[in-house]
Amino acid sequence: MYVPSVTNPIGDYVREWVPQLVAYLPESLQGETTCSVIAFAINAIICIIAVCLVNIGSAPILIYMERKVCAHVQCRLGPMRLGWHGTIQTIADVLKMLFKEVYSPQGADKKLFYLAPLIVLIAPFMIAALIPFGHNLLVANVDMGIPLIIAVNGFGVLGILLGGWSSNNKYSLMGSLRSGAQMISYEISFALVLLFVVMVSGSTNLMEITNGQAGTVANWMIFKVPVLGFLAFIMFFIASTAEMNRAPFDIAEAEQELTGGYHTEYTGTPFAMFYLAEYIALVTNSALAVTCFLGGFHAPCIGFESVDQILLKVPGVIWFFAKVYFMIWCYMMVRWTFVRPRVDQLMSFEWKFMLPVNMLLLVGGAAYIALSI
Amino acid sequence: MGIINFAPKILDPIPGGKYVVNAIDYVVNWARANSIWPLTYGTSCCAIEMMSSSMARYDIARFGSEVFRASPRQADLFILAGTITRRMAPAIQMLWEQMPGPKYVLAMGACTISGGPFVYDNYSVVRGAQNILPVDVFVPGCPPRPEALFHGLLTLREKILKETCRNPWHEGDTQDLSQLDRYREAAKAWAELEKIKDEEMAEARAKFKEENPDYKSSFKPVRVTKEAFPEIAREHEISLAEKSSKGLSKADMFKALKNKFASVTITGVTAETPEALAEAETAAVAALTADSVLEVRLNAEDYLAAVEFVKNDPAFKMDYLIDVTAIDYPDHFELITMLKSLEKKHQLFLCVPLAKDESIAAEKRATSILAKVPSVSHLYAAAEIKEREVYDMFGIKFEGHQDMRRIFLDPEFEGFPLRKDFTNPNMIKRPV
Amino acid sequence: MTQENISTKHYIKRYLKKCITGPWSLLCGLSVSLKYFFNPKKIVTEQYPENRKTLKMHERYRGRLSMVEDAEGNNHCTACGMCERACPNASINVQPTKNIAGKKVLGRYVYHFASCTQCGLCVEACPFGAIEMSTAFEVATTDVTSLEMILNKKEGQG
Amino acid sequence: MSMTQLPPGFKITRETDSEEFFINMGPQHPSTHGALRLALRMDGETIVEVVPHFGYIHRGLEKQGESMTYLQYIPMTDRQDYLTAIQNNLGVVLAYEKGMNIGVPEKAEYIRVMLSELGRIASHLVFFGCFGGDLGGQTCLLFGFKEREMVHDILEEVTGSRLTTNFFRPGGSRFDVPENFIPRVKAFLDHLEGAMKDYERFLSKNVIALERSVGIGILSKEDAIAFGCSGPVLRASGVDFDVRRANPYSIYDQLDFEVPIAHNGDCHDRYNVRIAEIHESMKILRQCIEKFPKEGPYRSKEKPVKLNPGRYYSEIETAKGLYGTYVVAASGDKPYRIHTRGPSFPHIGVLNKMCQGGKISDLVVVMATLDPVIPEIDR
Repeated sequence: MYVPSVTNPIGDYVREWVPQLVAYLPESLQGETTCSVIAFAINAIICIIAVCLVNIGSAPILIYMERKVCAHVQCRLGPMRLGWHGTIQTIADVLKMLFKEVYSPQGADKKLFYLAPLIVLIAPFMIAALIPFGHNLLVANVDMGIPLIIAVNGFGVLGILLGGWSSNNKYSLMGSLRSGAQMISYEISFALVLLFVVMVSGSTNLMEITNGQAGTVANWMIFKVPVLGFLAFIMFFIASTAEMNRAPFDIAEAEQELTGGYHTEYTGTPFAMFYLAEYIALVTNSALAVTCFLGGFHAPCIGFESVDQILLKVPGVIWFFAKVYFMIWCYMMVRWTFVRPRVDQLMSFEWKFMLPVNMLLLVGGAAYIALSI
Repeated sequence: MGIINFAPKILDPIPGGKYVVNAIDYVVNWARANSIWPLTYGTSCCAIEMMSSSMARYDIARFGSEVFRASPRQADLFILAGTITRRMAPAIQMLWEQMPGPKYVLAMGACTISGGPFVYDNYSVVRGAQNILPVDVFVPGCPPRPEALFHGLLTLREKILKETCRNPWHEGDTQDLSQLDRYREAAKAWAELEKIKDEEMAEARAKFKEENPDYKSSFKPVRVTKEAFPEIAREHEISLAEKSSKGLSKADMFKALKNKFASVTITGVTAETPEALAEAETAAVAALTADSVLEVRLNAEDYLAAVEFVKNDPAFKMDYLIDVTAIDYPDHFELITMLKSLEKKHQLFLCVPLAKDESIAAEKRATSILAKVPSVSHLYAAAEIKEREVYDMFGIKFEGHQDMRRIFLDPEFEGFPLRKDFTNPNMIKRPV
Repeated sequence: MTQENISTKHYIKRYLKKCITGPWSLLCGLSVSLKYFFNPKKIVTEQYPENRKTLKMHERYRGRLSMVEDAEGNNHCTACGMCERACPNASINVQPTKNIAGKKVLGRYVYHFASCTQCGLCVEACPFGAIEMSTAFEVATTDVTSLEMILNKKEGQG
Repeated sequence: MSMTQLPPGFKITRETDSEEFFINMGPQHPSTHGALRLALRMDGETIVEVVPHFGYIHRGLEKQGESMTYLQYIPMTDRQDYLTAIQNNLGVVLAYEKGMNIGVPEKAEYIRVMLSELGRIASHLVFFGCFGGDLGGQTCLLFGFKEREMVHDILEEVTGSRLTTNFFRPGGSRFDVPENFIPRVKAFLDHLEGAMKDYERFLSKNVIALERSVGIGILSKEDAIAFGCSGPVLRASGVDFDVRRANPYSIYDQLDFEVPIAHNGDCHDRYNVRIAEIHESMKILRQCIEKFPKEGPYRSKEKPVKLNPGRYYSEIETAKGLYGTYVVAASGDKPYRIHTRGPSFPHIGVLNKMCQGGKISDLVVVMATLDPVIPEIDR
């Protein structure tokens, strides 16, 4: 019987220990299959916990970070009074939201109304499972990594559409329709940029893509392909911002126009889930950007032996998260600087600018490969 | 309100459960008290101070309250910033009902506490938010400083920290203060006290008078010396107006209008004979100072033609309508149409006396339309909303107006507020 | 909005121009926000409950109304009622009484803080300088009845 | 919904009715700038017709004014256009002075002009903030308010209140300016100069802001005049009309300033005109600082609180536009009728014309550039 296995040191460790534990079981149950099933189950639980920890754990940190970054851009201080410099402010927010009254508006489709925030959460969680956080820290080493990400990413829009439609509110509906149109359009650019990465690195496996960028900074995708790499990175940045519904592309929420878009009618915990999903998507998209363009967990070696020696001593996972948080900071700076385009302008930007440029990128990438061989 | 409120029921029978309940209380209250998300709501001046408090200088984010939610479903605190009018009150109640509990209301500014500047002689303002919502914290001021608002937030925080699972948050009660007249209440209370005091003191006073028959108070109130200021004539303003006046002079304007429309006169000028009248009018126009505006009076029949004339006449070219308003006199209305020429910089006010319709019965007069006048909204687009305002406030109907509806008040509102005979059960007369 | 009628050449020219000026303008904006982000000196926030000690209102600041009193608590009010008449919305009740000599003096000076607009017309009107606008601003309360204040501690002199 | 029976106010009748729906914007909505309700008739994202519903903050000020003394009405004007309350004070005081027939000493005139211009700067900074904020850039909102706080600091020191100033009196002002007024204004101007440079770099050339505002909400010259628009809205449509220039009051005739004009009448022009006006106000303030008389009375001798019977009209240019006060004085110390012509009212009247055929996002931008203050409309 085939049982999928999780390949990382912790997985091996579990596999080693499971036969010893199984020995205590009655004879009739012992055997190869039992061992591998139990080992898989334990590994799976560990993986789920790890993904949840990374995702849900990072959300309060990100919310705090966002509030501080925006405050400092705007010449103010941000949360200050709860904990040192307001560090535990977001914990209070989350707790409060959990204890709020939950109800659905009159005329809402209740099942879908409560299902929507759950659906929104699925996509970022699934992507997180595919990201290699370190040399051995990877939940699922899938060969078809990039296509899977492209496929899963579409899930988010379903949740938003359902949430907006089931709320029985015109503002919500408009918000969700805008968001649907926007995400489906930008999916194309998103996929094309990732295709460029796949083309240049020659693999759809995220681990292999990362390993292809080993070495110095010059080997990172963003610098590996002169100019085109950087351009692709910018394209990815724009497309992923739109995918995440983040400002300046937050026309789905557009507080000034639609008071809150698709989540106008959500209270308490369901609203917290939308909020959470937004920030988890931020982590996963940044992680994807880091994996595809910024060398993943590789240290930013610069070619000098002495410096590189020190840099390499730091574990890869720390480099990875350092890069992820740098990316997140970039997303935040953009969010608090730019104003929001109109819905039709956003569409024409995608179809008239992003798409042609991405096509050219692919052509350029092909030319680069042809020349370099 | 949520599972937390069942905690005492389940945990209390268990030994030591009380401590768990207390711990839960502590955590929940800590979270609620420190994460207060206000609703984006504001109607007038206080809203600007509320905005200021969330801006860089004062930064409400320090309290974790910068998350102003535009949707009531995600808000915890309703900062009532600005006057609440009778027309707005249902909307406010609805907003409050849409907020999920536990929710709190902070009344910011004098208007929401008591009606503020609009307590007396007012027909449209709700006297205090307590009439429609249960209010938790009051922040007096007009408008309160951002710091005062923060003090209100801290006061609210104290209040939240006192909640427990056993005595959880519940919707408070509203109070009917709509007819509360603080001044008269206080005066009445004092008058009663005074009566008692008079009786008690009568003896002592008589005794005192006997003992000190020629008592003179040693107390001399010291008047504050006020700075002396020179008397200044209005020269500068008048010379300024003279210098800047271009276009037609007042006399020319009057002459041209008089030639065209026979009914044109100047307000207050009367004479026996037409010749004397003309002379008196010319004198009155000449007597107008440069900083005043020529206001000619003409009959309602000539009104539309006159407006058309001054708009199209190349010498006048009154292309800009400043305003349309009216005045209510005991026996007639006066409709004032203020016109201006942007090019020639001269102004002209047309004053049309409108006789009140006498055929309407006395008891119905206050609530019915008493006069009619042709509309000028086809000449000046601006007149459309201005005439609606006059209709709403005075009950003067404009014939030929496309959309003659009330503009500021509900369609069901009875009476026309700016008439002198207007009465409303919600009005309290000014006591002083 | 109106449909534009422009030639293809012009359209492409404008498109390319936008491709260059657009990102540049965005970078300009970003440079401003980066400048503010990395410059903590630009922060202007005043931390209210922490800065209570140093927070001083301006001399003319109109907080709530208060009585000018000397060390013994005597006021200068003669119960003339000028402030009452000057008040735009009758927020002041000057309630006179008779003292033992039968002379009219101030009994109670009731101030309805709930409706006061802090315009300062009463202070302007007072001929004896008996009242002033204090600089108190921490006035929030959960009890609305506490907003009806009696300002004078003692009866007026006479 | 059946289109045969349209809700009140809608005028356009159409035969096809399948795609249209109605949306209520307000009375509590983040971008209606207060308690204004806009009933929108939409065709998808496109606006077919806008009907504004006023009166949600109608407080009966004019009725109340009839039972107040002239002096008591001055604080009431603070509550109309609360963004530049100080200018409203000036408007009503100018009308009173006509009726009382008193003049104003020179120093008082300078105080008036300087405080009014500070008020104008504060109001336009709020506009800058709200414009950016309504476009989705929250940071602009905070930038605008940051400098505005400084203006209000100065105003508070001079008048005693941040918003509701109640400062001008017939014949002068309530107080003299404090000693450090001039240095403070000077310091503020120096600071604002640098800050405005940053802010303009932040938003003025931003390609997204340009896309959102250029060619949006066009108001033609003819419409602007016909609908009675004034102030920056009128000037952005190419009409050179500014009360300070056309019909000067106070000492505006002695000051050298330009009236910024734009010709397209779109949202970006209105933005540009207002930003240019901030610079002009700074220019005026600098001139005033130079010419400011150190000595002299700040008000003229107090006159009886009555107006001579008659009708008096004064108009000034506030930050929003033409602010007229019409006082009908009878005997006694209370006006028989007092009427205010606020600049925002006609601006909302023209909203429908500007938004038809635009998107709902355009409506938000148009509202931001009209910069209305709702309590001034409803009074």
